[in-house]
Amino acid sequence: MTAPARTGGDDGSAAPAVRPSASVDLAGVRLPTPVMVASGCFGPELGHLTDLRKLGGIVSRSITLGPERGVPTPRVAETPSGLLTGTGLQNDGLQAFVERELPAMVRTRVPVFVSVGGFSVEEYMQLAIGLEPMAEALAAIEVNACCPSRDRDGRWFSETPEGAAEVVGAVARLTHIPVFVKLSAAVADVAKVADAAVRAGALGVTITHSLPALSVDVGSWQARLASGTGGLSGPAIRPIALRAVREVALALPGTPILGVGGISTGSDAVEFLLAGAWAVQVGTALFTNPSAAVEVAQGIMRFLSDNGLGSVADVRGRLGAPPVPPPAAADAEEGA
Amino acid sequence: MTAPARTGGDDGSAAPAVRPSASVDLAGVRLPTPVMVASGCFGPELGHLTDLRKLGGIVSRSITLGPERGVPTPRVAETPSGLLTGTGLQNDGLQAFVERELPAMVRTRVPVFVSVGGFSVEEYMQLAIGLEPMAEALAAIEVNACCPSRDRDGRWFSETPEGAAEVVGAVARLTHIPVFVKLSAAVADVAKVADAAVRAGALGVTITHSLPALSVDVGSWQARLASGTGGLSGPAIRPIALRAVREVALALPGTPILGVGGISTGSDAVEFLLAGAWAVQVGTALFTNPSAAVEVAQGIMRFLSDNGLGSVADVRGRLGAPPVPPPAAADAEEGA
Amino acid sequence: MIRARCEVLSARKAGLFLSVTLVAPEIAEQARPGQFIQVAAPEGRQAFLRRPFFVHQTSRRGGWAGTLEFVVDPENTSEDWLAELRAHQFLDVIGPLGKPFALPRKPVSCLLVCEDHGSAPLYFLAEELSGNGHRVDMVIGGASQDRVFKPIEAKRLARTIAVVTADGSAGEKGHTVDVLPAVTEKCGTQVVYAAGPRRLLQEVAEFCRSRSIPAQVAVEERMACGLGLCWTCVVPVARRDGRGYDHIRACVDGPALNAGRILWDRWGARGTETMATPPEGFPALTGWPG
Amino acid sequence: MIRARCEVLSARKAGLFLSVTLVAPEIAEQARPGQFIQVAAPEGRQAFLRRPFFVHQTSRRGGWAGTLEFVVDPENTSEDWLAELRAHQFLDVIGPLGKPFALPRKPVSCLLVCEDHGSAPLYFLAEELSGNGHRVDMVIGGASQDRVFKPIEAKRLARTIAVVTADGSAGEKGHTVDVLPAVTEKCGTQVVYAAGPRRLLQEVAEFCRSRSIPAQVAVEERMACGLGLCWTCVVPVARRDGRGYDHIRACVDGPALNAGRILWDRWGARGTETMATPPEGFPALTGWPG
Ligand SMILES: Cc1cc2nc3c(=O)[nH]c(=O)nc-3n(C[C@H](O)[C@H](O)[C@H](O)COP(=O)(O)OP(=O)(O)OC[C@H]3O[C@@H](n4cnc5c(N)ncnc54)[C@H](O)[C@@H]3O)c2cc1C
Ligand SMILES: Cc1cc2nc3c(=O)[nH]c(=O)nc-3n(C[C@H](O)[C@H](O)[C@H](O)COP(=O)(O)OP(=O)(O)OC[C@H]3O[C@@H](n4cnc5c(N)ncnc54)[C@H](O)[C@@H]3O)c2cc1C
Ligand SMILES: Cc1cc2nc3c(=O)[nH]c(=O)nc-3n(C[C@H](O)[C@H](O)[C@H](O)COP(=O)(O)O)c2cc1C
Ligand SMILES: Cc1cc2nc3c(=O)[nH]c(=O)nc-3n(C[C@H](O)[C@H](O)[C@H](O)COP(=O)(O)O)c2cc1C
Ligand code: FES
Ligand code: FES
Repeated sequence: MTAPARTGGDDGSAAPAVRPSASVDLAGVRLPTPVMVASGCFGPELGHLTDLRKLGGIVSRSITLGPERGVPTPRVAETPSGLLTGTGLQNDGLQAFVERELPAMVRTRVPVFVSVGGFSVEEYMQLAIGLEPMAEALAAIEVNACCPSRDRDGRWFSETPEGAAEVVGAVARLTHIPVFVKLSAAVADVAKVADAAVRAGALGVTITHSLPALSVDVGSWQARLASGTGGLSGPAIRPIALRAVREVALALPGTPILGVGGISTGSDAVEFLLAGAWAVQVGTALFTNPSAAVEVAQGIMRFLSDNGLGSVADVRGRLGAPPVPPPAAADAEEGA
Repeated sequence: MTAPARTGGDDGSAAPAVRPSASVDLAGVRLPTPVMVASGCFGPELGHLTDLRKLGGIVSRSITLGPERGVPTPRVAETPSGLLTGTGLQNDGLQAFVERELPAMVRTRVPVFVSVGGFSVEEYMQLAIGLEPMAEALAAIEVNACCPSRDRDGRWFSETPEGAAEVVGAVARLTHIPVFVKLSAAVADVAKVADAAVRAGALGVTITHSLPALSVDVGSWQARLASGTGGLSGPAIRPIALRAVREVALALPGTPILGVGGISTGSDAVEFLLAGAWAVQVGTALFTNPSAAVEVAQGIMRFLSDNGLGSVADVRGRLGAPPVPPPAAADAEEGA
Repeated sequence: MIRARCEVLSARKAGLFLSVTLVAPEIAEQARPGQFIQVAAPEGRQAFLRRPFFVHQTSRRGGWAGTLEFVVDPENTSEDWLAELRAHQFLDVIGPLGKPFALPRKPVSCLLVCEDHGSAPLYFLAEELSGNGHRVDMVIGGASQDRVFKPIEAKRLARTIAVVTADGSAGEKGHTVDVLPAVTEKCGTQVVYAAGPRRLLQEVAEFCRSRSIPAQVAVEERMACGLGLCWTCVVPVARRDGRGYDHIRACVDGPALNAGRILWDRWGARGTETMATPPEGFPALTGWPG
Repeated sequence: MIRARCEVLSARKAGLFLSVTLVAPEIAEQARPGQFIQVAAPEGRQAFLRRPFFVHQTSRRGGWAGTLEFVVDPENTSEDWLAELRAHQFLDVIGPLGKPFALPRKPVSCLLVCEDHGSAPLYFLAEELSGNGHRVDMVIGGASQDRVFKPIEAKRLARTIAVVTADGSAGEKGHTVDVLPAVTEKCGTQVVYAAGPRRLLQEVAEFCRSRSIPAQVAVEERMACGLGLCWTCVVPVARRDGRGYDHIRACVDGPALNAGRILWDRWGARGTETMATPPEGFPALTGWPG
């Protein structure tokens, strides 16, 4: 067990000489702050209520090759501390995205990850090829492996190591853009899936997608969502997401992990960093607090300076490591 | 799509002639009401605050072969709409259970399921043998397959179809007592695991155990539970549990399913019945409302009579089937 | 679109409804009829989403300057805190949101049809329309007298009003749409605006289509954000070229929509996957007077 | 053990604390010093567990008959509803719960040591002990004057009281245990009761062990149910035969425990798995006067 790294000079003083650095280096992909907007939760409308330039990055909603109209409504239901949604991947397809949605994202000047989704490996390949001309504008591709596979009876690629490896490999082989993979915590052994995805070419791992869930309206005997099953997000899933991040971090110490699931405060985010995330994404929280992502980043910075730490990397994965001891104690320890 | 069964005579009248029946037949195991107390959540103390004779059944906490002292505290943390616990299977072992705990349960005169847990297949076998003399007193054994397996690197038996089949088979081969298996929704394909358990001899399936989860205290950099990871229960996990029940119900239509996870009202329970549960269990809700199990049963009965149904079996799995039409409409339909 | 911490100036009963006045100068300044606000739930609630409410009234001048009023239907919510709103508490509010009703540019005879809390945006609209010199008539429905929102105020705002209740406890007994043929005839209605339950909107839309009267409706759909981010609040509308349809967002592209563009039978229909797509050549009214 | 819907008769500030009086005749009738109640959270909160509070006082006679008082430390909770309790609201309460302090049967000199909300059960105990003819002295600690609960009332209940604050804003400046040698000497203390933070309880236990004074402490551990169902609230105590230890439930087997039985270093210690088990032959005080 190593003591947490300290800044502020060799004398072991806990007070940092400089403001902690907000930027994060994800094995080459630099984020200005450790807090991105999660896939499916960004729209340029957010710019009316928060300063988009203060975001650590933006993940687009998942883009498919052709347009998807999505499922009928109701597309949303509330569950205890959770949000159940099923939109059916509504989007206008790759071409429309590149022409009409991407420019506004790029204009924010923060790193843009394009999330891609498909129903077959072939589609992921086409998406990789189609995005290649945009390489300059993109920080990364986030392969949304939580999509129903036509060849797997509609089961998600991300459910098995093989499925995840297949779609990640398909994209990674065809692009020069760094590839992240978006996985689901709703598997028995998420570290195994993550490991397979990394071996197939993923630079980093985003966990977790919303979790498969169901809510029923006992008045009508119907599922509350038109899609039947939906994805559960929000504070309810935070402890599940956190545990998944921890599992992956322990198994893949060198792999950048983007933690996501129910984060709405700086303290929530620090839980993920301590568990091993390199940075975090905020989704559902933006729906009630449009400046959540910016506030989460501020909260992380406050945590760093309160603890005399120089950067997010000094917290990463240090669950169980004691906080920086006060200077006197530290000196005593060093003397021993 | 068949219309929901109706009672009250051949004339299609929706008003039931008789009070709906509360009892449930789980392929031979009869429960007086469809609401049991979940494993780990019963104590005779409950009898001070609710009428134990009105319970549909009691599942004991998971009993191990020898005594387990469990983990240190903190053993509990609150998360948004969830309860995170890690007790480390504390119990005094099979012999002490039979001598000191079981008698009070049996005295309630409601069906008693003994939950058994172990760290190796051998231990499950010993437990089955040890319980055989009590066969008269027990309605069923609930094999808690969500236990860390020594031979599987500490991973739960319930994580794979093979693991679940192994422990269920070990018990089922050695006992005449009906065997249920307690599974976790925290797998990619719970229906597959359930199917394997049923093939190995389980009469029915209980879903879900609490879900593996983590919560971190950012003040101390420690996990909130001494056990590190814990089990998440309570309302937060209800939509996840419900979806798991639905998956198993669709895959195994003839298998009794006990739905559990975040149920605290009659309406919550009806969601599970509609999704395919044959009966339900209530755990965490008892901690705040000790009469929750009895009230949930009353709520189910009210639902049945409001809908003119004769028994729980008339709701089971009928998600999406329209409610009983009003008499006039029913007549018109029958005329067509 | 502004986010503000707003004091509740008053919360008064109006029939079964609760009429809430906020101190919200910037939002009030911008709000147009048909727009809504998103009200945050108190901290720590299991149901954590904001709740959308139509702007009912704004005061930009006089003693109430800088205030904004919205109307809560306590029977339509299971959240206690909404029904228990009280003066002097503070609410976290975002608004104004969404597309307001389009106003006719030349003077026309407008009929406003509402039920329940649908009155909220339409009274605001009535004020605006009369102020602009349009003739305004109103049809106000509800299950019973106490679910008819402030009929006295309606009388002040409109040339004529017709009240319809399901149980006959106020005005005529029957369905709201039943009176439309007579009222539109009598008032020489040229455009219709409607707000209220989806059933009412659809009935109004069908009536207007049959009479070729342009209509706008304020749609409601379950919203996770109300801001345009989540794409949960979609309504199926015919493409302007008449070929196929799109899912557009009630919170950004609506609430006020041209009634003729909405594919009512497809909206929220289960099992629509099996319906023929796209439904070509639906009969839309594309014109809007003025 | 009763569950009741209880009206809050009053909720008054006492220093930083909130003193809450409930109308709870049946619970008040049964409650003994050291027992606690479980107060339900309002519906729909994300943090849905009940909160445990020691019974501070009960009135079985007179104008306040049938009431029960408990004390909330608002600095110890992140739940607003606790700090905002008000007269006339209703609370869902279960109680009395747990094992009360054992009382000496023959007259002895008792010292009661508390900090923070630990005063709540000990004032109740003081009343009971004095009523039974025991000598009662008290040591009351806290971070500062406003965290010393009702010292005036303590004066009424005890022969002598010593107040100790960390910042010296009331009574002596220092640690609560610092005064124990002098006080026990002066008062001829024969038994000690303590309630408050775990650190205090451990320090008192160690002091008493060193002086061979029997001590009981009211332990607190995080509780999911408070009813004996969940086994989350355990405390490691030495077996009575001195061989090994057990995890017993603070909510059923406590809160009042023989201080000598508790394995303080093991209680809540992380990584205890690697400690030698069981720790044989620990020095326990098994006797209890009377
Ligand atoms: C644009 C818009 C404007 C609205 N304006 C008003 C208004 O001025 N006054 C008013 O009383 N209500 C208005 N509503 C509806 C109001 O927001 C909901 O009734 C309120 O959110 C109740 O929420 P709940 O979760 O407590 O209801 P629940 O207890 O969850 O449900 C109660 C009922 O409300 C409906 N409902 C719940 N949430 C929504 C939602 N997000 N969208 C649509 N229907 C919902 C449900 O279908 C159900 O019938 C408006 C809704 C929208 C979309
Ligand atoms: C038997 C017993 C009697 C108690 N009597 C009183 C009393 O008379 N007056 C009073 O003010 N408080 C009392 N407490 C503590 C009180 O119940 C908690 O402070 C209160 O529940 C705060 O809960 P919270 O979740 O809002 O706190 P949080 O905001 O979650 O935590 C705030 C602090 O409270 C502590 N805490 C939270 N929950 C518990 C718990 N269940 N058990 C122990 N510590 C906890 C945490 O360690 C933390 O330091 C008692 C606790 C127990 C176990
Ligand atoms: C409305 C909505 C839409 C989403 N769309 C996508 C998507 O298109 N692709 C994706 O990978 N994740 C999508 N997600 C999942 C989120 O990116 C995120 O993983 C999940 O919601 C958990 O984080 P949260 O609790 O912060 O929202 C969506 C979530 C929501 C709520
Ligand atoms: C304190 C506690 C102890 C539990 N102990 C056991 C156990 O011993 N064996 C078991 O199979 N499940 C155990 N469970 C899981 C519950 O039986 C149940 O599956 C889970 O809590 C979900 O249901 P709920 O949300 O109604 O509590 C325990 C749950 C809790 C909260
Ligand atoms: S409610 Fe989120 S986009 Fe409309
Ligand atoms: S708190 Fe549940 S057993 Fe003590």
